[in-house]
Parts: sequence; C-alpha cells; structure tokens
Amino acid sequence: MKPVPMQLVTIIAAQELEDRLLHEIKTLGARGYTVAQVRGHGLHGFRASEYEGENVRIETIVDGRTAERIQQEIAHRYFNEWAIVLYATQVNVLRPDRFVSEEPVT
Amino acid sequence: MKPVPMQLVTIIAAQELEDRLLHEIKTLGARGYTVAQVRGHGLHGFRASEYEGENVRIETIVDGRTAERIQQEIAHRYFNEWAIVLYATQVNVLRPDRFVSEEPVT
Amino acid sequence: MKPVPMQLVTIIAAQELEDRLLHEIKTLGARGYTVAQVRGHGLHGFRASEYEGENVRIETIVDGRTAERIQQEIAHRYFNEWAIVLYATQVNVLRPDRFVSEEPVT
Amino acid sequence: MDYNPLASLLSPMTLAFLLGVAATLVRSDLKFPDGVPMALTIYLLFAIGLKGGAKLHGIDPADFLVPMLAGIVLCVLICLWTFGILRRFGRFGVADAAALAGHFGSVSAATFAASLAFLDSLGVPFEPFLPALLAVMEVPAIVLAIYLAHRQSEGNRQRPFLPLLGELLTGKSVILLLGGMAIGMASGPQGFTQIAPLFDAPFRGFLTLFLLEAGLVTGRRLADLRSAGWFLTVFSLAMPVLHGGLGVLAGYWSGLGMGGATVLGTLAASASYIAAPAAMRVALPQANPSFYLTAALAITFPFNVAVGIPLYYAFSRSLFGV
Amino acid sequence: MDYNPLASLLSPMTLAFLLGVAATLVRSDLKFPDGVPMALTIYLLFAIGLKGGAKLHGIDPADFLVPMLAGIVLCVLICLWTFGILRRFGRFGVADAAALAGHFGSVSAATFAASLAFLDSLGVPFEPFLPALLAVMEVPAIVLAIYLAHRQSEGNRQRPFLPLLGELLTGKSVILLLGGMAIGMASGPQGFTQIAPLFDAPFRGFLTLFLLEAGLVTGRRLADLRSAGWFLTVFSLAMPVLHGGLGVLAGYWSGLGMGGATVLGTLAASASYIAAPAAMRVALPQANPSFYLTAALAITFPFNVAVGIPLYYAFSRSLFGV
Amino acid sequence: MDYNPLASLLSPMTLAFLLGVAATLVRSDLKFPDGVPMALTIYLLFAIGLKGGAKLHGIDPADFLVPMLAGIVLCVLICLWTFGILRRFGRFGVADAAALAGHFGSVSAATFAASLAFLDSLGVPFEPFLPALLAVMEVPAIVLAIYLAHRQSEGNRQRPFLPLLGELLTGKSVILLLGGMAIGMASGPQGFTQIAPLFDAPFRGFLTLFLLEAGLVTGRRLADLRSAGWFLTVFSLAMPVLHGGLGVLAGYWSGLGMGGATVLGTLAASASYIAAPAAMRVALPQANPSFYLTAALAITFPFNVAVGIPLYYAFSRSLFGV
Ligand SMILES: Nc1ncnc2c1ncn2[C@@H]1O[C@H](COP(=O)(O)O)[C@@H](O)[C@H]1O
Ligand SMILES: Nc1ncnc2c1ncn2[C@@H]1O[C@H](COP(=O)(O)O)[C@@H](O)[C@H]1O
Ligand SMILES: Nc1ncnc2c1ncn2[C@@H]1O[C@H](COP(=O)(O)O)[C@@H](O)[C@H]1O
Ligand code: NA
Ligand code: NA
Ligand code: NA
Repeated sequence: MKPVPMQLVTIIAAQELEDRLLHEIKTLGARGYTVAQVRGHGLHGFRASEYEGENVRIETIVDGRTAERIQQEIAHRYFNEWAIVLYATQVNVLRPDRFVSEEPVT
Repeated sequence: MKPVPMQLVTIIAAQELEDRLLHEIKTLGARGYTVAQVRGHGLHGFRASEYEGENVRIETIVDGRTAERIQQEIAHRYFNEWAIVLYATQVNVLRPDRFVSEEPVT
Repeated sequence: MKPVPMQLVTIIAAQELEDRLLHEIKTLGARGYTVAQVRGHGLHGFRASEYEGENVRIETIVDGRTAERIQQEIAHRYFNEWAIVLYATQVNVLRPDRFVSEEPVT
Repeated sequence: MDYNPLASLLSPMTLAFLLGVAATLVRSDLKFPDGVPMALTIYLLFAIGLKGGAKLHGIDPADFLVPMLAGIVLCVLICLWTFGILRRFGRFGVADAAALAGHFGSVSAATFAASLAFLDSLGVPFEPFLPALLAVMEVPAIVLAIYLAHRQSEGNRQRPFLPLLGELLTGKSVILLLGGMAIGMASGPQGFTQIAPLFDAPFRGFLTLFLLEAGLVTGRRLADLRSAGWFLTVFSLAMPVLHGGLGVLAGYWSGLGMGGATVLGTLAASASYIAAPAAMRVALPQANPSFYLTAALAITFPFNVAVGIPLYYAFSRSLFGV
Repeated sequence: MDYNPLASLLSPMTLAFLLGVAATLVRSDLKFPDGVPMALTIYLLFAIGLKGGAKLHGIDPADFLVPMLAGIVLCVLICLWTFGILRRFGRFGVADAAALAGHFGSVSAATFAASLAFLDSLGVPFEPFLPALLAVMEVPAIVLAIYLAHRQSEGNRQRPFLPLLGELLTGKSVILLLGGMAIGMASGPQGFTQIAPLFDAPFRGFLTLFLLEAGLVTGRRLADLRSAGWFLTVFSLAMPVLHGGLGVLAGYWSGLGMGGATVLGTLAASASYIAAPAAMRVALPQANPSFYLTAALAITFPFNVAVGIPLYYAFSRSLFGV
Repeated sequence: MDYNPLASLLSPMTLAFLLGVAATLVRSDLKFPDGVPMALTIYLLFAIGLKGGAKLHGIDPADFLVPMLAGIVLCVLICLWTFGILRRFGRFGVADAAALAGHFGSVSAATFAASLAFLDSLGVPFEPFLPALLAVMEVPAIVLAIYLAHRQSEGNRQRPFLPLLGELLTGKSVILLLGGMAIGMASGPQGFTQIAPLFDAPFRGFLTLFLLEAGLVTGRRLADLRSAGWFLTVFSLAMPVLHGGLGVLAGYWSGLGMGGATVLGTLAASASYIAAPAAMRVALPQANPSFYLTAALAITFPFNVAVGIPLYYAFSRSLFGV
C-alpha cells in the first residue's frame, strides 16, 4: 500500500460544543473522528476545572475539499462568539478511500 | 541545534490492542512512544463507553524507514479485521539520533 | 478566510514539569496552549502509573520565530537532565494573528 | 439550646475548605484527580434528592407550595436588581452583568448542603421538602438573566431561546435533585433504608471532601480577586447578607419553621457555581468567566459557609423568638 | 410472607436505572466521569466475591457442586440453541450469531446483584455460594461461542485459541469474583467484619449508582433499537423468560432453595454486558457490536431487572409450593 | 492475649495485595481506572490525619515530643548509612544511592495504615498521635538524600535547594496528614463523629482496595527484579528487619507503649513509595526510577505488610515482656 496525503483537521473547543461540532463535521462529510479530553489556556482564559469547563480536541481525517469546507463552516458559525482553535495538518494515510467524503460537494 | 525532519506515526485503535501494538512497534524499531486515552467514531461505530470499549492513540516518532515498516506491518496484520486508523506526519525534532532505530533493517 | 501556515510545537514531559514549561512558553511568546494527560515509554523507562509519574503533552501554536525560540530554549534548559521530547509540525490556521507573539524578539 | 457560632467555623466541613485554600496558597501539589470533583457533585445532588424524597412520604403538597413560590419570586427579584446594580453602579457590560445576575439569582447546592449539616449538628429540625426548593430555585434566574442579555444585545447570532430552556431544565442538577426526590418518594422510607449506608451516613464525609476540593479551586481563583476589582468584591460580600435576610423573612412569612427559614435565607444568599457557569458558558460565551467564577466561588461561597449561614440562623432565631 | 411484585419496580435500584434512561431521552447532560463506571464495576464484583467467600466458611463443597454443574450445562445449552435460532430464524451471519449466543449464554453481574438485593429486601434467604455460580457461569458460553465462530469461518487469520482461553479465565470479573471469594474464605467472617462497612452495608447504594449509569448508556442505545430489528428485540425479551424458567427448574432439581433457584433462573436469563462484549471485541472483531450491546444492555438487562426477577421469583415460589 | 502470626497473612488487606500481584502474573486485564489510585491515596492520608487529630484532644504535647525526635533522628541515620552501604558495597552511583537512601529513610503511609489495622484487629491499643509521627518522618530523609547527591555532584545546573524544600514541605501527603490532624483536633471528637461514617468505619475497606491496586503495580515491577540485581534485593529485605528492630527499640526508649513501638518500628522499616519517588523525579532526574520503585514497592512494601509487621510486633511484645 502506498501512503496518500490527506488533511487532518483539529478543533479545540469547549466541551459543551462537542455534540454540535461532531454533528457539523459529520454533515460536512467526515466519516469518522477521534475525541480527547484536554485542558487549555488562551485568549478566553483558563479552561482547566469542572467549574471553568474543560476542552475537547476533535480530530478528523478528511480529503482536502472536505477539510476546507469544515474550516470555512466552523469559522463562519463559531469564530465570533466561541473559544475555538482550528487547524489543518497534512498527513499520509494508507487507505485513502475510508476517509473520502461520500457526499457530493454542494 | 538544528531541527531535523522525522516521521510521527499515529495509530488509533481499540484499547484491547494496545499491548500488542506497542510490542509490534518496539520490535519494528521504535525507541519510545506516547499513549493517550481517546474516544471515537468511525466505520465500526461508536467507541465511547466502558461497554463499547474505548480507543487509544499511540504516537511514535521514528525515522522514515522505520515509519514505512510500521505502516506496512500494521496494515498487513490488522487492517482486515480491526478498527484501526493509521497515519504519518512529518515533524521536526532537535535530537534526531534519539529516535533513529538501532536495529538494522532486515 | 485563507489558511496560513504556523508552527505547532509539541512538548512531551513529566507532569511535574508542567507548570514550569507553561511558564517558559508563555514568557517566550505563546499566547495559548492545550494540555493532555498521556503515558509513555522512552529512553528513561516507563511513565504510566501514579508511582512512576505520568506525562503531559503540551501543544502550542505559534509563529515560526517563536517556535524556534521555544525549541532552542527548552532544549538548552531541559534536555540534559530531563525526559523531554519536543517537536514542531507545520499546520494551517485561519486566524493567524491570534497566534502571533505580541512581544518583540529580543 | 446553647448556640456557639464558633462551632460552625470549626466544623470539619468549613475547616476542610480552608485547608484547600491554604494548600493552594502555599503552592502544594495537592490536586484531586480529574473526574473526582464531578463524581462528588453527582453524589451530593443525588443524595440530597433521595433523602428529601424519602421524607416527603405522606406530606401534604400544599405545605410546600407557598415556600416554593416565595423562593422562585425571590430568585427573580434578586436577578433583576443585581443586574440593575451591576449595570448602573458597577459599570459592567450587558453580558457580564447578566451572567453575574444569573449566578446570584440561582442557588448553590454545596452551600445548601452545608446549611443542612449546620442545622443537623445543632439538632435543629427542618422541613423534608427543602431539596425541592433547591431544585426549583436553580433555573429561573439563569433563564431570566440570559433573556435580559439577549434582549439588550443587538447581535444577530443569538441562539434560539427554547432549546436553551430545555437544556437548563434537563441539566444534571435538576435531573439528580428531582429524580432523586421522585425515587426517594416512590420507594419510601423503607426503600431509602436500603441505600442509606451510602447516601445518608457518609454524606457529611463526602461533603468534607467536596469542600476540600472547592477550597483548592477557590485558592487558585483568589489571585483573580484583583482583576475582579473592589466593586465586585464588596458586592459579593454585601448582597448575600441582604439576600439572606430577605430569604429568612420570606421563609417566616411563607410558613417555614426556624430551620427552613434559615435554609431559604441561605439559598437566597448563595450564588450558583455549578449550574450557572455551565449555562453561561453556552448561552453567554461573550461574558468573562473570571468575573462570575471569582465572585460566586471565591467570595460568596466561602463567606456563606463560614459567616453567612450562622448569621442567617441567628436572624431566624431572633425572628422566631427563640 | 406477603409479596408485592410492584415493590421491585419501586426499589431505588430499578428506579435509578429508569432515571438514567429518562435523563438520556430528555437529552440531559448528566454523565458519569470517565473511570467511574469501571470503578463501580470493580467494587461490585469484588464485594460480591468477598461477601460470598466469607459466608462459605464451613460449608461442604459437595453442596454446591451439583448446582454449579447445572449452571455450566445450562450456559452451554443456551449458547448452542440461541446460536441455532439466530442463524436459522434470525438470518444472522456466523460472527454476529456467535457473538450474541456468547452474550446470552454468559451472565450479568449487575443483574445477579439486583436479584440478591431483591431477595434481601423480601427477607428471602439464599445460599452463600451463589457468587461462585456467577463466576463459573461467565466463561463457558463465551469460549464456546468463539469456538463456534472460528470453526464455521474459513478465514486464515484466526487467532490461536489457547491464549484466548487464558485471557478469558484471567479476565477482571473472574479474578475479582474468585479472588474475592478466596479472600473472604481465607480471612473468614472475622476478617470480613473489618471490611464490611465498605463492602457490605453500602453495597446497594453503590449498585443504585451503577444502575443509574447503566440507564444512561441504555438510553443512548435505545436509538439503535430500530437498527437491531424486531426479530432481535422479540428474541431479547422472550429468551430470558424461557431461560429464567429453565434456570429456576435447574436450581430446584439441583438442590437449591427457593432463593437460590430464583438466582440461578436470573443468571440463566441474564446476558453478559461486561465480560462478553470485551471478549467479542477481541476475538470476533468482525461481529457488529450494535447487535450484542443493544440486545444485552438495552433490552434484556432492563427487562430482567424490572420484570424478569420478580417473575422468576414468582415461579420459584410456586415450584417450592410457598 | 493469644496471638497467631498467621492471622496477619490472612487479613483481607494482605490477601488483596497478593491477589493484585497474582492478577498481574497471570496477565489479567484487571486495572484500576486512572485517577482512582490517587483518589484512594488522598482518602487514606486525610482519614489517617483526621482520626489521629480527633484523638489528640486533651493530650499533652510533651508526650509525643520525645517519640517524634526519636523518629526524625532514626530517619536521618537510616538515610546516611543506607547511602554509605549502597555506595561502598552496592557500587551504586551517587544519584542512585542517594535516591534509594531517601526512600528507605522516609516512610510509607500504606505500610503505616496496615500496621494500625493489624494492631486494631488484635485489639492492641496505640497512641493517638502516631499519624503526626508519620508526617514528620516523611520529609527529613528525602531532603538529606537530595543534599547528599547535590554536594557530591559537580553538575552546574543544580536546582536551588530552598524552593525544593518548600515543595517537599507542602507536598500532598504532608498537607493531608497535618491538615487532617489540625481539622480533627480543632473540631474535636464531636466534629469527627459527623464524618466518621466515611473516614473511620470503611477505612480498612478502602485500604483493601488500595492494596489490591498496589499489588497490581507491584506485579508489573516484579519483572524488573532481575535488572535490580541480587544486591538490591537482599538489601531491600534485610534493611527493613534491622530498621524495624531499631525503631521498636527507639519507641521503647522514648516512652511509647507496645503498640506505638511496633508502629515506630514499622515506620523505620518502611520505604516511601509515594512522596519519595515524586520528589526524586523532580530533584534527581538522573537517578534510575527502576531501582527505587522496585526496591520500595515490589520488595520492601510487601515484605513489611506480610512478614515485617508481625515480626516487629513480636519483638515489641518480648521487649515489653508481654
Ligand atoms: N496558541 C494556541 N496553541 C494551542 N492551543 C491553543 C492556543 N490558543 C488557544 N488554544 C486552545 O484553544 C482554547 C480556546 O482558545 P481561546 O479562544 O484562545 O481561549 C484554549 O483553552 C486552548 O485549549
Ligand atoms: N476519519 C477519521 N478521522 C479521525 N479518526 C478516525 C477517523 N475514522 C476513524 N477514526 C478513529 O479510528 C477508530 C476506528 O475507526 P473505524 O475502523 O473507522 O471504526 C474510530 O473509533 C475513531 O477513533
Ligand atoms: N520516539 C518517541 N515517540 C513518541 N514519544 C516518545 C518517544 N520517545 C519518548 N517519547 C515520550 O517522551 C517521554 C520521555 O521520553 P524519554 O526521555 O525517551 O524517556 C516518554 O515517556 C514518552 O512519552
Ligand atoms: Na441566590
Ligand atoms: Na445467561
Ligand atoms: Na523508613
């Protein structure tokens, strides 16, 4: 098998947003994701206890076009109000088709 | 010190596979690894509770050749039956020799 | 919005170092960070229980110059004595200015 | 009945809280593992509900309708005037003032538990339905505060209001308190006996652990006091005294006993630091958490536990002429 | 002895489970922190073992040899016929049918604990060695099911069978149950007294918390009922009744008392949802977890706790002519 | 008083530890969730402190000044001679020898708790201030060991010494033990009664769980025994016997009773495996954790729990002429 480049989109956000964000990325074409519990600090202060709320890191491997759509949509809908950090990394995977979105780009 | 490119191989798999996968990557030349508890969703459904089992994310920084060997071996032995996601990212490290496999490529 | 390349610096280290390392990277210009609890194995043996101590993975997105400064400083101050792994990855972000260091390079 | 106000300060609960604060101040590495604070919260809320429910068996609902109404009205009023004061005199922005008003109008389960433990240790009886009071007084002010913020902001990206209300009414504290009460009521005193060795006897021990952890968090927050400013500091000490007095009066008028009036005073004086922060994070993300967390957790909460509760109790005693 | 079947439905245990389901259905954010469910599982298994072991002191092994054999035979038979039924009538693939058969042939510790709590609350006595029954009935059907799947699949990548058996026999439930019994037996009633304030008195309280959490997970699984299909739904309700009846009979014939027979019926009727899913994930990764988790956790488990146990008890009563 | 040394081996505590070791050896998947071991540690330390403090009420400080001094002197001496022996005869490097000396000179709270449980089960009385002994004997040897390593190493990157001392004196075990004692003392026996159902009655049950987990970790460490070498193995078995004997003598001379002397012996014989490893990781990162963890956790700890405590007790009995 030969490695093929894909995009790994990472979202760091308040745990309260988890369900909504997962719903968004699924709708936008992600076929899987991985979630980890993290704490953090940023422009909106600390998020490191039960009272302050914690963060989640959501990672999804998608094709380039879906990555772009996810980034634009999340930015559009959440950046103004929410403490969200979002970035994309190029990674190499062996079975590209398991990550490619099934839906047509609309 | 000058940054040198290395490969970061990431494996996301069922927690039950952890011991076996760590053994594999050590045998294949990895000299260290980092493991985090994660939950996830993919082609094999949810993995997000005690009953469904959780996932682990295993990360190991290795030289390019070892990275390829790890990817090929894991793909060969696990892809058919198991819920595994595997990818490689290029990263820059300062002390490359601490990551380079000691064993000759066989 | 257009994605702009930034550096994601990742530090894996003993949990006992967390406070000091966070202080360092903030002083060096990082404007935010994300921390996750991990376990690991490397040249200094296992770190996977309460007695052995656990590791943390600290991630911070910064501009290239700050990334270099962080890498050099941490290497200089910690590499000799401590079990630390440090690497940088190129990532694409949408709002670059939120990550760019405010302080002048001294 | 001989009453020594110092005894409250010297209860293991209060002292554990102070130990937590002290540990942070001397930079101890003492830290509860992730998940333990939440597990303790779940235990406390569920235990409060179960115990209250088990005692409700055979009580006339009419008995607690009036106190409940009184409690809700109080919450609404507190929310309105704290919002006004913070806007006008504190010069806070709409979002920050609303978030703070929601916290002070809502209630704190840990403070409630501390007041029950306080009365228990003095042997003062209180009504079994007080947990229901805790449950119904949690949500109204939060909803009102969010509404106030939304009305006054011209933002076009407001979240629709109804789903938000749904989220609040199904929040974990409401579910655990009301669910626990329903279970306690349905299974009766006999059912509760089966689970009392976990939910009754060790309750104060768990509360002690919870307060130790709350002390650790409070200690970290104390550093933010400066950024909170002197206005918010004074506000967070003075308002509880006012609200506590009003709460005791409301309890007296609505037919509660001396113990119940003390608890209603405590509830009115308390500021939520579990349900309200969670709600504000979602509904008013633009509000600065430093303000409401520092006020509710680092000032009002310890004040109530150490000074407030004995104060409201003393007032209640004099009101009831004991 | 007056027996009211409704009392079981109204026990705090059952109600906590329902509260959990309800909380998920109204989309509450109530969620136990990571690690807490596993910690509760460890506690329950270890406590069951310790308590059983402490009571074994001075009991003739011959007394429980026959019930144990009966239990194992029952598990094997259940596994075989459920596999056949699911293959032939349910049209399930080999892996899915085998995984399901392993779950129904194995046993559920939580259901077992609920049946003991049920009998306790009625004051019905039962044999002290029942936890050993729970332990020995867990593994056989799982092993058999995996063997069935391996035999019928032509895959060349099968995992060798022996290490798998080793993994099962050293699984955490077997270790905690048998290890707990050994400790309880070796240290005797006197040793158990020292630890009873943790492992005996609050047991039902912890079980209540465990069931609350199980309810939360079940609620999430209910959405999968549709994908499970009507066949599996009916199957998961009907088979427990059949197995429960057979288990009570087997208990009767093998010399157990009315309480013990009820428990053996419960064990037979129950479907494993801790040991079996863990084993199937490793041994039959190609089986769809949605089927077995939904069947065991979302259908059979609540059915047994709410309806099944009282049913098997009623049957046992009539059999023993009480 | 009839004393059977086997009873200690057959206590639920010891047996749970052995079960943990056995579970690892048979490669069981039994594992406590992250955070639970730390939660148990916090509970044990705080409970020890609270209970001791509550009993201190009305005790003359002069009574425990001499035993405390004796304890500290013992710790310092143990640290010095173990360092010498490990350097000269064991041929260990400076950092490794110092780290090990710090572990053996410090004390283990779990071993201490096991010795109290042991005495309790025999009905042997002991002094209420023993937890204070545990607290003051923890830090001195660790500090001394770090000082020894720093003095003998020519490294230029040494961490300044004072902040390090601060970190040690505010470590979680010191805070919980001394803080717990202060709370117990201030709130008195009456305050302790309120929280005893959590911090007193179930103490041995929680200790049993803690030891089960310690057994799991020990089992994993046993594989490292080979790399530790025979010298360290013999050392970790022989030194406790010597230190235990000296501790009992020191207790006798400093005015403790038979129970107290047994506990001082146990403390001297024990090797820290919570505070010391944490300190050494930070202060002596160049020392190999395999040495100190294997010695303290996998050899000395189980030896003391199973064999050492009864031995020191027997010695104390003969010394006191019982
Ligand atoms: N520069 C950064 N690098 C890594 N993570 C960050 C950074 N800035 C913010 N974060 C994470 O994103 C969350 C929200 O960021 P903020 O909106 O800046 O408060 C923080 O709590 C951190 O977990
Ligand atoms: N596209 C994806 N991006 C990130 N993580 C994934 C993705 N697909 C699957 N995963 C992770 O890999 C695990 C197994 O994947 P699967 O075999 O697709 O069920 C899932 O539980 C996720 O944690
Ligand atoms: N090659 C590697 N890849 C990923 N993580 C590593 C690697 N080597 C070490 N680590 C992590 O860094 C920590 C310290 O490394 P070390 O100094 O090699 O013991 C380990 O406990 C691991 O968590
Ligand atoms: Na209030
Ligand atoms: Na069964
Ligand atoms: Na010692």
